[in-house]
Amino acid sequence: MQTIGLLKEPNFETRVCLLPKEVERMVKELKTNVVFEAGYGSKQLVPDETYQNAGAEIAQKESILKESDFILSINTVYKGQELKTNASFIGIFNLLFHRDRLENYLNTPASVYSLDLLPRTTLAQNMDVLSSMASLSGYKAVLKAAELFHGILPMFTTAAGTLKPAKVLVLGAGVAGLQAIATAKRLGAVVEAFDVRTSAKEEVKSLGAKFIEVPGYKESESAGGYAVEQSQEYLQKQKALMKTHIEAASIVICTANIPGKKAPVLIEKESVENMVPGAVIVDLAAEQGGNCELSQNGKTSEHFGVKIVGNSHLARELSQAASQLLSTNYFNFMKHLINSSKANDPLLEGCMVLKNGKLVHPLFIES
Amino acid sequence: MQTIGLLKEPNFETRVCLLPKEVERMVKELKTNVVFEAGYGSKQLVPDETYQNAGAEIAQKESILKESDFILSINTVYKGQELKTNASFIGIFNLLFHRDRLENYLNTPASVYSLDLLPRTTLAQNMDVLSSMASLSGYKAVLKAAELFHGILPMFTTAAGTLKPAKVLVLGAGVAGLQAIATAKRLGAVVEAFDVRTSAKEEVKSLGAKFIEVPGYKESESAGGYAVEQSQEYLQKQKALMKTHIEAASIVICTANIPGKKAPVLIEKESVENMVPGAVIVDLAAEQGGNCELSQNGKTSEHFGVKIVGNSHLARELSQAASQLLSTNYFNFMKHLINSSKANDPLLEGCMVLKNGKLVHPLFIES
Amino acid sequence: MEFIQNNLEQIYFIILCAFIGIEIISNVPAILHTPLMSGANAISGIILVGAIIIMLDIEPTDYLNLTLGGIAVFMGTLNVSGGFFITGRMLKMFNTKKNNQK
Amino acid sequence: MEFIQNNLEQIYFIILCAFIGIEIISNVPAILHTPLMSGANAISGIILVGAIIIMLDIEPTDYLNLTLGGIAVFMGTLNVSGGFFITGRMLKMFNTKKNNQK
Amino acid sequence: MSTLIEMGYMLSIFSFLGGLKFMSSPKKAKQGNMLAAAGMILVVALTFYVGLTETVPYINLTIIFLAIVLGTILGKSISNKVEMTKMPQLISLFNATGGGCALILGIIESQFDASTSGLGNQITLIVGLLTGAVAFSGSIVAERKLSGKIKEYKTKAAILFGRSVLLVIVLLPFLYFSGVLPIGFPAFIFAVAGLSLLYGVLFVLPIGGADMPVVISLLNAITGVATACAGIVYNNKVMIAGGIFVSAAGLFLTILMCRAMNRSLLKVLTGTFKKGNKSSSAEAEQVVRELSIPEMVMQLSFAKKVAIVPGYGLAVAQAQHACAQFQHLLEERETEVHYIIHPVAGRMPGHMNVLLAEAKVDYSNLKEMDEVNDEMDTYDFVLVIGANDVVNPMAETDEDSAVYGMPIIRAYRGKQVVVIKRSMNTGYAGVSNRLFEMENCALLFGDAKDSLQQIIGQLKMI
Amino acid sequence: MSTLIEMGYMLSIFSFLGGLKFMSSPKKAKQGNMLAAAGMILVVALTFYVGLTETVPYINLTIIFLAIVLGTILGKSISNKVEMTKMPQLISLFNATGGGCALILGIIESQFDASTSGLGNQITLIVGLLTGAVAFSGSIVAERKLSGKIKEYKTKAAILFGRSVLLVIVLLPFLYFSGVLPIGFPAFIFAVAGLSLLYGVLFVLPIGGADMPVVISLLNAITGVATACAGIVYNNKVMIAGGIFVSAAGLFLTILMCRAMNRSLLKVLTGTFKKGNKSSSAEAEQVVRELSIPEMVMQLSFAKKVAIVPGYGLAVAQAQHACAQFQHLLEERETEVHYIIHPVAGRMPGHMNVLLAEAKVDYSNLKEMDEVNDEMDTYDFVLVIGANDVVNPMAETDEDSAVYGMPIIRAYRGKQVVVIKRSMNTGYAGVSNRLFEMENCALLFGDAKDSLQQIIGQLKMI
Ligand SMILES: NC(=O)c1ccc[n+]([C@@H]2O[C@H](COP(=O)([O-])OP(=O)(O)OC[C@H]3O[C@@H](n4cnc5c(N)ncnc54)[C@H](OP(=O)(O)O)[C@@H]3O)[C@@H](O)[C@H]2O)c1
Ligand SMILES: NC(=O)c1ccc[n+]([C@@H]2O[C@H](COP(=O)([O-])OP(=O)(O)OC[C@H]3O[C@@H](n4cnc5c(N)ncnc54)[C@H](OP(=O)(O)O)[C@@H]3O)[C@@H](O)[C@H]2O)c1
Ligand SMILES: NC(=O)c1ccc[n+]([C@@H]2O[C@H](COP(=O)([O-])OP(=O)(O)OC[C@H]3O[C@@H](n4cnc5c(N)ncnc54)[C@H](O)[C@@H]3O)[C@@H](O)[C@H]2O)c1
Ligand SMILES: NC(=O)c1ccc[n+]([C@@H]2O[C@H](COP(=O)([O-])OP(=O)(O)OC[C@H]3O[C@@H](n4cnc5c(N)ncnc54)[C@H](O)[C@@H]3O)[C@@H](O)[C@H]2O)c1
Repeated sequence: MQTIGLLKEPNFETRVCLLPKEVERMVKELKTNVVFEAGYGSKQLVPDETYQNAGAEIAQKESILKESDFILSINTVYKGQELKTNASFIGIFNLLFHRDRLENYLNTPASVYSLDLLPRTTLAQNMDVLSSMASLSGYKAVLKAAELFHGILPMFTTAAGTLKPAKVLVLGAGVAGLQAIATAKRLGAVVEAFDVRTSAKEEVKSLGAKFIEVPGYKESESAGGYAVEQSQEYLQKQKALMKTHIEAASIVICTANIPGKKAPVLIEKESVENMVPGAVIVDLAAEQGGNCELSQNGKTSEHFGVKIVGNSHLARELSQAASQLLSTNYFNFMKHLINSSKANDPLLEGCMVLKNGKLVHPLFIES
Repeated sequence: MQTIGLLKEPNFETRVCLLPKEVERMVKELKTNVVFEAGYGSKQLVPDETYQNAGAEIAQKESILKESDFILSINTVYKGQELKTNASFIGIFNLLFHRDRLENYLNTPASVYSLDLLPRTTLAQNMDVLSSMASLSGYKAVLKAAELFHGILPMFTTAAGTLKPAKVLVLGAGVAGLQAIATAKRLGAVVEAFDVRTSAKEEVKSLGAKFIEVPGYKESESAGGYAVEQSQEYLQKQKALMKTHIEAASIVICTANIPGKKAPVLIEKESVENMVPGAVIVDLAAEQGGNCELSQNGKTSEHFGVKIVGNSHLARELSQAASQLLSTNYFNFMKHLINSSKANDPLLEGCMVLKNGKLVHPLFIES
Repeated sequence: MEFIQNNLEQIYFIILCAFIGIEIISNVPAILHTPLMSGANAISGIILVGAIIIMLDIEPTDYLNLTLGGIAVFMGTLNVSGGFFITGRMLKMFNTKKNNQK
Repeated sequence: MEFIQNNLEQIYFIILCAFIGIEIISNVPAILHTPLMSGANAISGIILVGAIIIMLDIEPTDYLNLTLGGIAVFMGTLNVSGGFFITGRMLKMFNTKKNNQK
Repeated sequence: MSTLIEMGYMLSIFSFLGGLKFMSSPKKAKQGNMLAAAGMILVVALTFYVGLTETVPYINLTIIFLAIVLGTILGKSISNKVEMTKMPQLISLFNATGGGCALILGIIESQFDASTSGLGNQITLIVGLLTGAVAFSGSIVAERKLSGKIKEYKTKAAILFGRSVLLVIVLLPFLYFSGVLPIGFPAFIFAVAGLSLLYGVLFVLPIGGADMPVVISLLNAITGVATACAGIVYNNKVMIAGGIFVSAAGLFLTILMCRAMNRSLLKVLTGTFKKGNKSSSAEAEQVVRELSIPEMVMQLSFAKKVAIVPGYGLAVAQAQHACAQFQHLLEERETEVHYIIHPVAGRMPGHMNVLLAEAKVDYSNLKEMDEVNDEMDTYDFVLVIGANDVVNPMAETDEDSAVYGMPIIRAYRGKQVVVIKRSMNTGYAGVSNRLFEMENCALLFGDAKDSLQQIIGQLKMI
Repeated sequence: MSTLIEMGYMLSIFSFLGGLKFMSSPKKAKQGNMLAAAGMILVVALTFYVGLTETVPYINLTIIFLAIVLGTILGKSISNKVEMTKMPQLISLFNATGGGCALILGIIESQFDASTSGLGNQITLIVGLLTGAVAFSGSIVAERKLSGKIKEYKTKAAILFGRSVLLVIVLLPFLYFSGVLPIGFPAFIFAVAGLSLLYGVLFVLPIGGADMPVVISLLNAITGVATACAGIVYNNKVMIAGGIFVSAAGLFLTILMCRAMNRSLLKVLTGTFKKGNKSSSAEAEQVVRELSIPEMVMQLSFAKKVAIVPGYGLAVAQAQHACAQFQHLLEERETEVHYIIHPVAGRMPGHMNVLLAEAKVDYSNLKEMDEVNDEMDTYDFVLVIGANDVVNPMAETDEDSAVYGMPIIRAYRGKQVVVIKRSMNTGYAGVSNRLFEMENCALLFGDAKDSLQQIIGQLKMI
């Protein structure tokens, strides 16, 4: 019988990666033991008893690390403690951008699966933590912007005059971007969106928003529909067009990303300075460097009266919803991991960074 | 030529009561002088020059008070300084609830118009600051709740399971309540609303929300459609029904008010304790005592995991939109005031509390 | 009885024509009511043929009847021509761009 | 020419009937296509009348033709009765509550 | 030879048929008119040709020819000059000429073969003459009424008198043919003609002016009967067919028109008006013009610029989607459509915005009241949907009104105004609305969503 | 006496007329059927009565009577027993009997007054016989095809052969009547009958099984011609009228049916199939069943429980409002409607939620995939709107498929499945969908919004 260990997340984390409902399924469906640190669900307002009722047992952090075959967390929580042989860490470690986090794991008996690297195949959809979190972030980004914006989003005709609808510009129409579009549309804003992928156009329109087209994109829909880097000339053209749209917008939601690469800079300092004071930029790509030149990861700053929120983890503010989705994602991944019989399962290979303390992932070995 | 004076608002205030656009209209259409304190529009990011370009002049606070015929502000800003004879203060002073604020004005040569007392006749609609602010508050209340809520409002079917739509309960379907309903509906929540006025039912339904009916209300649609106090028995019945609905809700927006009276208490402590942890209550009636027993005016508290926002001035957070509406309201009021020729204009009588330093408003004299 | 037997063909003809008359307009959209009325009115001017036929039979010296007949022909023609012209004018007004169906 | 002149009434009759036949179903909703086809099929069984008429004329000793005629009557009846019955059954299925128009 | 003529006749019968058929489809109506006209020309030409071959005196032919030419020219010029709004009058007038023609025909014919022809023929002749006379005088009265020259004259006495005349007309032939009446055939004919003319007047007089289109359609059908009778007398297939087509179609059309107005033919003829649940308030009854959906769509189809004024009723009916669909349909027909949003329309600030945003109405279609109020008269058609107080002109004119002083959308300045609401109930402010009584305004009663959906259905057909 | 019979005949002509008319209106169709049947009974009874009065030998009358009774009983029992889905076969079979009847009639008649009657009559006789024979054999083949007993047999040779036979049939009478052929009238008749029977077979053989309903309708019209010819021969007005009604209505119906299938009659008859822009990918062509909107609505109208599976196409077409309207219409007809939402339908999580919320679909109508996947077979009708990958059964069966392993909505388990999409293009995953080939699945090609609006239009009519 394999053991699954749940460790308390760092303080800044509001989510958990396994809720009692999925603990129960782990125990019942996957026939595993689940052990957890006391107070594991406290941020979610889930008392320990609920976890215990679901079939998990309380344990000390050290013993959890020592006895578990699988150690589940969202963030890196391992500091070099003793481990079981063949133990596996499963989390969303974002190691490509934080190579330093690898160090603690190198040369341990442990394997490390980082779910952000999961190939985005159809089969992996129900374990796809990036999609889950991105959608929540997209939703939250609009709410956050609406909260910070000192005007209102919908049009508003009253006896005291008419308030114009806010213009919302969404950069990058991936998972987060589409959700942002949908949410802003719901609130009655005038929404424009931009993306380099040509198929994005139809997707944007299917949500009733306007798509800004920049001619001359070179497509390459390999690697699961991700974007690829573009020519300098194209980027130039794009920027010029973008600039006018940015400066007309009251709210800009940035979600443009290129996996494993620095995020493209789409909003320059100058554009920000030309925006109307009081405008809001929410940059979900902040962790990857940000789509806005001025955005600071994890901080809300102000420049020329424009508020810039740099936050790639807005999903944390929806802790309950996020935990619910993560919990299902983790469960599905564990189910796949435990039941997988294939020798080289592409899903597992895609997200396994370390095998028994050795780097095995191509993206890490190459460079 | 009459002079209009604009005084800087206290620090907690984010709005202004006159924007440059209306300043210009004051000067051009009403042929008045406008003087203002330096930095008047700074919170709105409007520089002094803009005001000057609109035709206003900068002056010291003292001289403004001394020279103006009409002193416009949102909050009480007068501390007993010297005044022009027949000067008038115009503001939203909420004097019924803050009688103390009267003291500074008693026995001065000044008259005081408090716009919150404006009779809600058809003609007064474009000066109706309560309506303007209430609508913005209603909108903002939902955004605030959505921001604090750790789940999401719309239903959300994803590969990682389905998130249920949030249940939003709106108490009081007046101006603010209706706006809250509309906003929550837009965000995809399941919305229920309750009000004592029977005509509210149709209004609620016209926004696509569900109306909770409590039988046995005694109607009295005098005084411009305001609610009147109800029998004890009715309130009992209402509370029992409300309780079940409150406890099922994730978000409760409280807007129930009875003008000039303490707000009805609709959510008792017990109900709050039975709500799901993580739920949010936004109480817009907090200043009038609150619809929720536990709400504290001007504070966000937490009880049993339920966040309770007591804030009757959410419109302040939409400073730009709010200033725009207020500015028009004030302008329309001034236009009426200056042009009014009737001996006893019901509009002006309705909101004039002091005349040359003497109490004249029936509501204040009676009690 | 006998009358029916003799005029069977005529009766069939009339009934069938009436049936067609009804049938043909039973699905006319309400906005065409007025033009259709006008068109039908023009067709009813076919009485003109009767006037011509009778004119052919009148003695060239029977001035009274010649005059009457002339008036009848004139009136019939007015009905026919006016009816068709006005219907045409009415229908022309529907000529807004209406054929952009997808 | 002469043929036309002689059978003018007959020709009018046929043309008018054809016209009515077309006109009458020109607005049939598509879902009634099948039942209508079935109903029309039943009506075309009116050929049965012809079969009966011819049977009335056959010599009672002409067994061959009597048999043939009998078969014809039988077939015609089958067409008529089967057609009507099956149309009826088909139409009964539309009997879902459909009359709650406001 | 005569076979060729017979076939020509047949051809024109079918051209009438086809013409009528096409005329009942909006797309082909114009061709239909052409076709019917072509058939008419053919049959007239053929008849005239018969005259030419049959050695008829030239004077007759000349008269015929001149009358035809004159009639055509006059018909063309009249119908070119008349204003669009006067159409029904003109149709009525033309119908009168048809009826008059039948009347004269009857009179002439009665002199020719008074006694020679059989009883059947005589009866047919009388019916033709009678119907022609009724159509003639009735149509003229209808025309006068439509032009407002004669007012409604609806007394019990007139109605009773009319019915007695009808009775006499029906009895007269019985008396005559049974030999009771001691007069000659011509006298008898004149008596019938005179009485019929009288009856035509009495028949139309009591009917309300608004119902005249229905009456004209009916009179048209009556002319058809006259024509068919004449056809039987002359044993002329084209006339029979044409007459029967017109009378059957006309009668049915009359019924359809009544149905579209939600009234029964009988009620129209007896001049009874639907009372309905108007004005449940204690207010003095307002006189308003009620409109049927087809009439409204007909007017709408001529408009190039349309304003929609939405109000609380739109929200109550949840008709926003229907409204947007309606707008798109109009736009497809290249009509410009604006929504004019009143600041306090609905029951909360921004109420209309919420609704229209939900229906995805483009913000660029929305106009503010102040923006367009001075140019309201540029709108060919103003459709007020469930709004009341915000278009109440009393806010501008009546100092005592509860809404006095409120800025309003000047819908009343539109060339045509139609208000969709369910009843004569007042709006929020509880005051009656003078707009409804104005001359350019009509009411369409019904739930906003239902009404809009029906309008959409009709619009799609054009 | 005979006048009464004539009037009876007239009555039944009008009952046929009224019957057909009513049958084209959904509300009165049942009465229409009754009316026509009543007319039929009347005319048969009258004819029989004539026999009774005309001293016809009892044996003849007995045979007639027995044949009628037998036929009625058999007709009733067959039509009671047959399954609903076998209807078209049965109609075809009944039509065959009608044609057969005409054929026999022709043969008998040809012996009687072979030479006595004029040329006109003889030609009419031959046409009647010929059409009867074609209808007879053609209908039988059509029936066989529909039951799947005969496969499509569409070779150039068959078609050519068919056309030559037709040529011979047309030429034969010319040759015979010009006296070139050295055979007697009966022999000639038998030759025509034989060839016609052959032609009937060859005519229907090459036509696709899916087009059989159209062919049956056409054969039905042909029977009508046969009937009318017989009517002319016997100078019987009812037969003429009935035959002409049926042939005209049948022909027009055939055209309407083709139109509803978006094909021309000619293409149906020559067996050409619309190719369209299917399968632009390199995949092996899939064989799918295409459905017309009326057919779909017909099936839908029998369903008590309907599932709607929305997908990305619903969003692209922005068909959410139409979809909601469709749902409400079904619900008004007391049909239960569920939306089944796949977790990854659309292009972002919650995509379908956003759409359906916008259209105000009640949350209680939404079902999650897991909730209902095990009871998909309880749905009478599953309508897939613009979804593809999420209903692809290959995710369950085909290990090599790109979608393998993804949980899907088991739409394929529904009793009937219809997929609305524009083409045979694949969905996001780029894999072809086995569902489309399944027996219980049909495709409705077109934009989702357009299609839904048309469906709504049709649904409203029932
Ligand atoms: N916007 C705000 O902030 C606010 C707030 C409070 C009060 N008000 C007041 O509300 C009024 C708003 O004016 P308004 O013109 O929008 O509305 P209104 O004057 O209240 O009139 C609405 C009209 O809609 C009709 N109606 C109701 N339901 C309908 C349905 N289902 N279908 C068709 N018609 C329907 C009603 O007539 P029938 O019953 O005959 O159908 C009624 O006359 C103003 O007086 C304003 O002062 C506004
Ligand atoms: N939900 C998510 O979070 C998410 C994110 C990324 C990817 N995906 C993937 O997206 C797919 C979603 O599956 P799905 O079934 O919803 O969509 P789908 O498999 O992409 O199929 C959509 C179908 O809709 C049809 N369509 C497009 N426009 C249409 C229109 N206007 N009218 C009618 N039909 C139209 C298309 O066929 P025609 O072109 O022939 O009309 C297409 O086959 C899954 O493969 C999923 O993995 C989902
Ligand atoms: N196979 C699956 O089922 C599956 C699952 C999840 C996501 N996906 C697809 O993957 C794609 C991206 O997902 P994501 O949101 O996680 O990607 P992401 O977060 O990496 O990128 C977000 C968006 O930014 C865009 N972008 C990149 N460079 C840009 C630039 N210079 N300017 C503007 N936009 C730029 C990308 O095109 C992408 O749409 C989407 O198409 C999504 O549908 C597929
Ligand atoms: N005449 C006008 O044009 C005009 C202008 C503005 C407002 N109004 C009307 O005035 C009314 C109230 O406006 P408001 O929102 O400023 O009022 P408010 O803020 O005083 O009260 C808010 C709502 O609380 C409700 N309420 C009171 N006691 C309650 C209880 N015990 N339980 C539940 N609900 C209770 C009231 O009915 C009211 O709808 C509305 O109907 C509005 O339409 C009219």
